[in-house]
Amino acid sequence: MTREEGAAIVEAILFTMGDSVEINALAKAMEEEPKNIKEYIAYLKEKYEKEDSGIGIIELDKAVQLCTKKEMYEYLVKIAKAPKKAVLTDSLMETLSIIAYKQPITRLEVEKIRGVNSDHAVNRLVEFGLVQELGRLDAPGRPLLFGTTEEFLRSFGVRSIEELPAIGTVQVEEFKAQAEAEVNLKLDI
Amino acid sequence: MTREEGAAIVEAILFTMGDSVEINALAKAMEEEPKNIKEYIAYLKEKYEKEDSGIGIIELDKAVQLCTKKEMYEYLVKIAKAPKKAVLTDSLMETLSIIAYKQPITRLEVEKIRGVNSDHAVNRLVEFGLVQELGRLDAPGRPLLFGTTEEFLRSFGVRSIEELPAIGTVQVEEFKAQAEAEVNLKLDI
Amino acid sequence: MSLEVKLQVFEGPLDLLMHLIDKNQIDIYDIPIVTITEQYMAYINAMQKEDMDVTSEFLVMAATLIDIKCKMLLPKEVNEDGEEEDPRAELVEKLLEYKMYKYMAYELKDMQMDADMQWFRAKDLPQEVKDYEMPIDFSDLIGDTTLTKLNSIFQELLKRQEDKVDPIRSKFGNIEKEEIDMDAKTLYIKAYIREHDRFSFRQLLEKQHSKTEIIVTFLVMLEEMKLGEIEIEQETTFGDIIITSRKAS
Repeated sequence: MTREEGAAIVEAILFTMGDSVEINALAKAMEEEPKNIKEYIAYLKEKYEKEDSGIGIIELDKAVQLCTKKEMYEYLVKIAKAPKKAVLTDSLMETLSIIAYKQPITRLEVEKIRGVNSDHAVNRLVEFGLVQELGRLDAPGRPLLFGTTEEFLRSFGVRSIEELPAIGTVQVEEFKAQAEAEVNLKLDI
Repeated sequence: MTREEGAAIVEAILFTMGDSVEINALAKAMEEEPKNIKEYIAYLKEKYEKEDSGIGIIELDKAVQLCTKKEMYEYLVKIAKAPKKAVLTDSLMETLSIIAYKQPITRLEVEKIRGVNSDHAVNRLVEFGLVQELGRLDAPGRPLLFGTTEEFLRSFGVRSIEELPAIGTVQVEEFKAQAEAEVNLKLDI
Repeated sequence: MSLEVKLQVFEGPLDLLMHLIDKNQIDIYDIPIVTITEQYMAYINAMQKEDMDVTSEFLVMAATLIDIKCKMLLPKEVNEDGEEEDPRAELVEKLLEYKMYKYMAYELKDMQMDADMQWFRAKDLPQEVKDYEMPIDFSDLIGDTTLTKLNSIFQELLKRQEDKVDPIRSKFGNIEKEEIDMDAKTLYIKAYIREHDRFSFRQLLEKQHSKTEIIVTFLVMLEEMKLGEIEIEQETTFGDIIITSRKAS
């Protein structure tokens, strides 16, 4: 099939399904190689970038999904009800950031970092579909391991967890400099 | 706004709403004259007629709606009705074993044994046709009771759940003795 | 330093510590442990007074702080490389790690707000597609799962549950919190002293039902002695204590 035909089929499937569809599933349904599918997706992406398109395509791990362009938000809120979003309290956000960066992680490890029992927070995040069980750790008690879901990627606008803002020593050094600056400030007064 | 911009906004709105949207409602949200809106719709129609589009637009009396092109249905069937990635994950296996041995059982009881919310796992098993609702428990909230299906028996090659490998009290007593021995060992030191 | 009248709620002990460090504008690598411990304890006391939920985690941190405070007074321990170990090092590391994730949580929140502007679409299958039924391939689904495997998974689950039950403590029966009204107990003992001019301490203790009651009785005795209401005599070490009411003599 031509690129145009392939792109049309991918568009139709994504439009109908609403949810994300795996590239492999597209390949199977269309009886094509995954690399061709990726080409069709690239074609669509280009088409959607034009000014006359109100929709876009997001890539998640190994799946793709259609969405509206961010610029359309102001018009959408006027006519449609905003989709219900999980309201994340500070303690949920804290827990989520630890799970996102340290996955796969057990409840106990989360608790160690936060210094406070986090079972409730983890359970809530699982309920919200942002966190999921990944299996069990091969250790005494076989504790459950948790990680983020595709819904997490979608909600935070990244394609994979590798795309999360880097966390590391740089940040820590910054804190150090900040703290030192504060101390000097205090001494100056 | 230009025809292209207008068309993009109409597209985004129709995409999100799913249902048909009245032209007057579009006009209000976009703060434009209905006749302009009709022009944007005409633009979209032309765009969707091209070979590289999998979606189309239906015009009703005073409303419009997006839809999938008819010629795409064969692909939709393949993807929407394809058996879900048929894999029994660890968490599904755990849940299935609990339901098999403790049926009829409520979601809450499964959760108690596994120590984690298992709604998703139960739902998947129902989707797979291995588990079914058996009725409701005569208790506050009238929770659903689950059990295995005939398909479960067939798939595992048994005629009834009585034929499942026994899980005797002996076993449980053994665990208990084991646990006690461990504790005593600790105390002896 | 006085605490705010309205007590802030903190996620946990680390959150509270970070707040104190920020408020005092302290270098996290050089925490004045005495000051911070005092402020931390003051906060916990205030929490208790306000009847807020002081979880055990807060108390554990209090103990840790006091432990570090003590270690700071002792000569520094030297590690293998001959370097002096800072008793605060472990706490600092924990605080930095916590602060880092807290910071990332804010970053994530921003990202979430941005991503919220993209909207999706609900699944909408055309009726013709909806009506079509595709069979599930069960042999594919079950794969190499056998009944024996299912059985062993269940056994393992049961064992895990069994492990959760502490074989010793589960036999203790219920532990109930005793409700002792301190004031009532004090009044009772004072009345006892008034009624009995001279009595045995041991006898009085025998009337008490629990450890807490005995402790309260003992405390009331000390208080009465301090006020000069009673006099005590003890003939031998560990012998019975004879209490005489001052009013009687």
